[in-house]
Amino acid sequence: MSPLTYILGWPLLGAALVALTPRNYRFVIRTVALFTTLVSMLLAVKMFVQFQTGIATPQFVQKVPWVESLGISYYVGVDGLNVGLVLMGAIVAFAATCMSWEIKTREKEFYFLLLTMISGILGAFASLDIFFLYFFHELALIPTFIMIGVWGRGEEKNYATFQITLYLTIGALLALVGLIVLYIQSGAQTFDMLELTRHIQANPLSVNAQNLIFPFLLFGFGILVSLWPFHTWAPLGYGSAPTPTAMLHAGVLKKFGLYGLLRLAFPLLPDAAHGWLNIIAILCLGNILYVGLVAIRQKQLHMLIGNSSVAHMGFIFLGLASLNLVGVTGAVVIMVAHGFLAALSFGLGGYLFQATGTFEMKEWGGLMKKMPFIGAAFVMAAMAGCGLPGFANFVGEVMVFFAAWKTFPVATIFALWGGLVIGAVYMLRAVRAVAHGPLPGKWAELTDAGLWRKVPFIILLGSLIIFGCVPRLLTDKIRPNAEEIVKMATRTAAPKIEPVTVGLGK
Amino acid sequence: MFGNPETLAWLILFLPLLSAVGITLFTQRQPKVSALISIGAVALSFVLSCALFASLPLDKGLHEIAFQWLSVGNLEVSIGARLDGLSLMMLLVVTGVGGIIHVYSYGYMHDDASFSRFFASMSLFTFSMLGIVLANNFLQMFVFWELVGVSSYLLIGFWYERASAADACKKAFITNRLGDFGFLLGIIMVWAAAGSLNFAQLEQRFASSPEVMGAMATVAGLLVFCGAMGKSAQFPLHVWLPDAMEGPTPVSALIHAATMVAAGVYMLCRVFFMLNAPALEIISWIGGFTALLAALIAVQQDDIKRILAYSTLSQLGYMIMAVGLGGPTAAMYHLSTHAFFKALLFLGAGSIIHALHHEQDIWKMGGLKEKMPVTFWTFILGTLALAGVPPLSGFFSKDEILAAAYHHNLFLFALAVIVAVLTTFYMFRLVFVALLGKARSQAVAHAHESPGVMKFPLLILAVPTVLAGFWSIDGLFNRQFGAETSAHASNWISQIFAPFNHAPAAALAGIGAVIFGFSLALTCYQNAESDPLPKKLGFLARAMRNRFYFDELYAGLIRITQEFLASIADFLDRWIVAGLLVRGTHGTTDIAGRALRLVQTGNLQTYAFLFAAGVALVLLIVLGK
Amino acid sequence: MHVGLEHYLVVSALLFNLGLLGVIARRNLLVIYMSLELMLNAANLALVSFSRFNNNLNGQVMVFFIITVAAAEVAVGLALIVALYRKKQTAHVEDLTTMKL
Amino acid sequence: MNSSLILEIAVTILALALLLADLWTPRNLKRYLGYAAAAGTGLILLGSFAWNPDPGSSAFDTMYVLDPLALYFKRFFLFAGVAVLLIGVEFSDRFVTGVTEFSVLVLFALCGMLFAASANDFILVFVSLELITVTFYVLNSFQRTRLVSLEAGVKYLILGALSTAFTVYGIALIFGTTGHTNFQQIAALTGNMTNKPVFILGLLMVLAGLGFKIAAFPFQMWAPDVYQGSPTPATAFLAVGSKAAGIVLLLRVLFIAVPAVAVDWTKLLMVMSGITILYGNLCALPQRNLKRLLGYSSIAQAGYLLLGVTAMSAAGNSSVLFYLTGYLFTVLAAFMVIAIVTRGVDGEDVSALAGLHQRSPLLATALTLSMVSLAGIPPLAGFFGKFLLLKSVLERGAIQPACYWLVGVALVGIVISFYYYLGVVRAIFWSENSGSNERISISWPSRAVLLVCIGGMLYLGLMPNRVVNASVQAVQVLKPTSMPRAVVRF
Repeated sequence: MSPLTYILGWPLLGAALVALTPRNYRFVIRTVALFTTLVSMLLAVKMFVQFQTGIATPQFVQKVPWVESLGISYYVGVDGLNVGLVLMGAIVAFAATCMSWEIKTREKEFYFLLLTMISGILGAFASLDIFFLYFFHELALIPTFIMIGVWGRGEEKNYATFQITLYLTIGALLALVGLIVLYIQSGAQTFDMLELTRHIQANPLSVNAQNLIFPFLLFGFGILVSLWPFHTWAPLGYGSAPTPTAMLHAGVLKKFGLYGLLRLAFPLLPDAAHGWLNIIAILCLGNILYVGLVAIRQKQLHMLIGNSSVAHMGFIFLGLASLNLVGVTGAVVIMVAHGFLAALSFGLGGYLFQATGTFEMKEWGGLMKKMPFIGAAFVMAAMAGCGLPGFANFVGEVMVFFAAWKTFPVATIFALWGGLVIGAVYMLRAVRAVAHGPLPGKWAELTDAGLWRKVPFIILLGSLIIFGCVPRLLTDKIRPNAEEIVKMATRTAAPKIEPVTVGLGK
Repeated sequence: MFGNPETLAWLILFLPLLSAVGITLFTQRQPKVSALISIGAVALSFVLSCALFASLPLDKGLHEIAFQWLSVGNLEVSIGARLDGLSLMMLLVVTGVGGIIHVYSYGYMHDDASFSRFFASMSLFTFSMLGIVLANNFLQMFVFWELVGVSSYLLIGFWYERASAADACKKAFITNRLGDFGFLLGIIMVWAAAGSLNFAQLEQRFASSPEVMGAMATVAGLLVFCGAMGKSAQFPLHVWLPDAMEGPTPVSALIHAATMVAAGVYMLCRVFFMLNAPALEIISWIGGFTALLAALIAVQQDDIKRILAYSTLSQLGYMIMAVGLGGPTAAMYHLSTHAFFKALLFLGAGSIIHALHHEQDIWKMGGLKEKMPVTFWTFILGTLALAGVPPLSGFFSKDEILAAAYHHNLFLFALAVIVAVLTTFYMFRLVFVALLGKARSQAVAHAHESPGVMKFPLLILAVPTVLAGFWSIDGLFNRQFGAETSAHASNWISQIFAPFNHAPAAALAGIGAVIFGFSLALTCYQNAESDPLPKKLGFLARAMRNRFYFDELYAGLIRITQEFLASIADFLDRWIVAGLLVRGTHGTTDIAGRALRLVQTGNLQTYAFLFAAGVALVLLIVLGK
Repeated sequence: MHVGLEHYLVVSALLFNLGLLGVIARRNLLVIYMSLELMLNAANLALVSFSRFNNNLNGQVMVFFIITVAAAEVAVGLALIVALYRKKQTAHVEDLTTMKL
Repeated sequence: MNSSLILEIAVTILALALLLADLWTPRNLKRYLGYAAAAGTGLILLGSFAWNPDPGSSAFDTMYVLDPLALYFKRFFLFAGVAVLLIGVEFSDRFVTGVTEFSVLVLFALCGMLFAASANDFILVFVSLELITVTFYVLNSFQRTRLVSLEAGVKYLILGALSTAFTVYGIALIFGTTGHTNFQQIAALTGNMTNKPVFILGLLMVLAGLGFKIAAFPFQMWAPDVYQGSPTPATAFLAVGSKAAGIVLLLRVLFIAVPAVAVDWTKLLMVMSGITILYGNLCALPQRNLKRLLGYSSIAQAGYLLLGVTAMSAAGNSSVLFYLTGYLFTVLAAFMVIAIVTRGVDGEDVSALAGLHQRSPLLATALTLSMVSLAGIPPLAGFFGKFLLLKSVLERGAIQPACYWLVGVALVGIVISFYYYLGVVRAIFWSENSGSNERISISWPSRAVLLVCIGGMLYLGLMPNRVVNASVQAVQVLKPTSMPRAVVRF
């Protein structure tokens, strides 16, 4: 049994236990949830530590045939690309479970959905089988909708639920179609990523086939990652979502799309990908600049954070589009870093909402006075958000900038502007409005977070700073696989023109 | 083990960090302990710097130590320490002046609620500044550059409850970010073209093939200069510095006089090798212009700290101009001396403000000579040094700049002289109004000399203010920049006259400027009740007082560009995409459903008919083709 | 004149369409039901004529099945319609529209 | 008389035995006869697993064949029969008279379905269809005191008869043009029949009849009304049994009788399936009545099933079988829950579900899972079924790019369906509870059915391997291989 199976199995077990516990045993339910996620977090840390750096082949693998006739198998394992993501997912999962104290109604259902979502997320990133990649993602996606719809907040809750469901379902289904067509066209008769990759390297897809598949994957996954202009679901959705859900989705699940693009779209469809690089570069500017500007205008904190998290996706896209070792590595680093950051900022936003019952920034001010810890954490989150050195985001972003310069100089200039200036503007506005300035009288009785409430924030901040100060923890692990990906993606394949025969039935 | 430079350098760098972390995590509740930790850390690193300075034979190559921080493909970044005259001298200045200011703030801030937070931020700042000083590659410099930015953000916003302070720190950070935008872009260009970030390697590349940057050379140089523009508050990014005076006075002394603002100049000297002629030309002009602009504004300010702030600006302009004129030696020389006397002046101002219970308007002071003699005399010394009166340190350093200007560009030389006049004028305006004359407010009546912990720093700083001219700092830098060591006579008598020997015009001009400026100030402000200039100069005076309306201008610019675009984007998101498209889809689907349902009339004959119609339709589809 | 397969088919087609018309046009359930029987018998006629002209008895067999089934259908159907009439005192289709949309 | 008819005979005997037993059973014990019927059918089901006939065996000189496909569907129908009979018992207190007759009728319909499963001749197609249809006339109107039930019965009567008329006439034309009614013999000829309009016309009329059974556009009008009005068990049987019967006959006719024509009809089938999906889902969107909602949803599901048929491939057919199996458990669970929940209340408005999760966790779970499965969400049967269907159509897309558009339509349908399916889930858990709050008691047989259905959904979703293999092996008798091997043409 691979540790990964345990990592994603514990939350599932927790979900089962919660389902069996009577609904009025609140304490038991909470304890079960916290315990299971804690265990899976510790296991993930252990795995990350034991991970052997410098090897491209997946580690901790486990493979169980599932449907032989279609070549589907339960296949988990981590290599440089997803080891960080799994770790990040497990940590954020625990933090999110800690933040779930804010849920007061129907805890049983909530924790059941939360744990299901968590194991779905971890499974999605641990899977090396395309079918299960999708399967787990879907498993995590649906609880998100329900949680937003039921425990969500704000007057636009219903619309937000509708919108996020619409976008994400469409995105997921497009991606699914793309993946199935990829499977069919490859003729490999397997959903095993590595085998599929090997098979396609041996006999590449025809350019036409690639051009057919790539848009499905790009836009399918793109919608999931709130690629501009398919981004409007994100800020409102996160704003309306209960804090733990927002943390998990914005932090972890959202990276699924990028992971898919990086893992499958670029390396397996190189020729098609090259045609799209420029468009991606332009779209990612849409994220960085346009959404950044939108973030500047926001009057409510959750909308600001949501938009900023959308803006950050742009850097990752830019890194992927630059398609060179530095850029891809940087992109993966940002994926991990932004996971912590998004969870952190949504967690803080949720905390402030719980404390004050509003998201209107003009209502706040000088909260630093009353809650020094939360205030400090908020300032740090904001600084990390505008790419301050010492936090993991900086490493990734700077790598992306360096990498993108050679391929897209102009885009890089704009991206720099967006990252260094626009980012700073809205983040500092938030700080100015929330933590600084005179303290309104009505918040006189606010109190700072107690020790237990601090735990999730400390964990997340710690992870951000550790990876920010010792980036090699990540980059050295990522490099070998990033090299592979880049090699495949930049391979100028001599595409075979003679048609691929497709077996209708076997 | 303390013998080898490695450990020393690392200790010097990381001691302040340790103290910052320690204070934040453990001694929040014990302010005194925090203060001692912080002061101890910076003092220790000062001592170690001296040891390092003594132990390293500077004329034998450069010492560089580093460990790899990030290494992916051809992007290799290390955190290292480059030990040469430049960095070592700067180390001494930062830790020395910084240490003194730490001690001073122990007195100045003693009754503040968040004492610990203050010292934590100070330590963090020291750490970041040392990082810049020791940086051996561009990215490390950028990293600590940013950290300096954020620690100054924290310190300016130390009294964050005050809206003005909160706005000031925001403004400072964002303005710096504008500069950093260019800086990082420049770094990326250099890396892309020259393929390395390490200063030593780059220096060799540039030496071996001057055309390595190709067409981008000037652009890259100027972009890198943007960083300096931001940190050293050069026009047009100068607006943040005066507002930064919202921070506690020691902070103003440390960050906005002695060290941080000098980082820009330091950086330019560090990368001097990559600046080509056109770039230098522009740099020198910007420096000169800033110097003049700031000096003019300083003439009409009433807030004692703002006056000093603008004088800092104009002195920085001097240094930048010096770099532009190809005289990094002069720049660094002036930087060092300026660090001493400007820190002295700020601390003096701080002690006055402290005594007058945070009164900063010079027209509400006066008659402090008897009340606080130590402060008064040290302040006078600082003023003289700033004005450049021989044989004080300021005279020599300023003279080197004037000399450089005289040799390269007469117009800038004239400009520099004018600035020198103005400098003397506003400084003595300050002295006459604030210190001399009779008391102008109640506060002055029961003002008294500051406690020892604030007095001694003034006295200590007074020493280098006076004597730094005789320590041949410039010689050190000359060796660094491989320029010919200007003839240095052994005894101090001849050293005084050294300037007159190698650039008489400059020296005389400098002295003339001092005399002229002083006499002007004397005529205008000796026991003046109110400022005579507004009547004399009219609009010009108002423009000066209002800082030539730069803030208003920028506010307007931002409104019509960024804010405008932002509102458009927001509108599109809120109404077109979210509103029209998404809600539209929702609506149409729903309506389609309700409309389609109407077919289900419940009348079975309708159904029967539709059944037959269906058959016909199918028939059409199949046989139709 | 000689009467061929076509004639029979045309007749059966006419019957079928008449029946269909009745189903669609008439309002009374019983009449509609009779029209349906008409359609079935149109089929019967077609089958018989086909087997007669193809000399193939399967058609005849089929016809027997149809007649039997039709009988059963009529039995059930009439019972149903009567039950409905008892309940609602009407046998008109436009009265049967409580379930719609 | 050979042994291949043993299941049909067993079911008939069971039915007759029940009729006899009913004479001597006192009124208050009659519901136990329902249990007996279920038990008997259950035994037959188990027996069918024990019994494995030789694949080629047939009866009535190849009018009736017993191939793996037939066996697959016979077991399918038998399971459906057991569940429906138990739903019927749950429901029996709402019948004025004739609890036993209801079970017996169900058994007769079941018998018809069993015949339909192995029909290999248009005569048997007609007879089995009629057996099903005529019994359903009675089943649908069985609550003869409720007007809606009668109305449903009458509508089904008229429209069913109409469709029969078309089928019969179609068969007549086919017989006339080919001179045969046996599938193999017709298949032997169809090579040169494809361009005969009369033959095609006849085939289309048969198609109309089958389309009526599976409620596919444009023959779907009856479904919502009849589903809503009929007694819940009858609706369940209609949704599962008669739809499946239609599907199996469609498969047999298309791929055994007239494979050549089938290929020409891909476009037609695509249009039908696409519009069916949209129609069903769009109409279901504003629907509040549960059974009517399921009526529309069953239309949509028919569309999805047709997707598999349009694939014209073994993969497609097997995915149809798999999907149908998942659909079986899903729908039966749903109707069982509805039958129990609406026991007290009149009408089946969604609001009746309010607070269900407190009144009975089992019912809540069952209905939630069935809705989630219908929506095609992992880890349940519906997800994997839809996955297989889409996959098969996309494979077809390699030769017929139009399939991509069809898939697009299907995706739109799936997205729309999320709203009303999850809406039901919402009603179960999160609508404020207006109605009664007392716990619902469930008899252990119903409980067993629910558990089996839940188990089935999860089993098909979590370890589909065996069923997939079974369906693949079952559809081998169908001959989509008679088409040219496809080639990518971009």
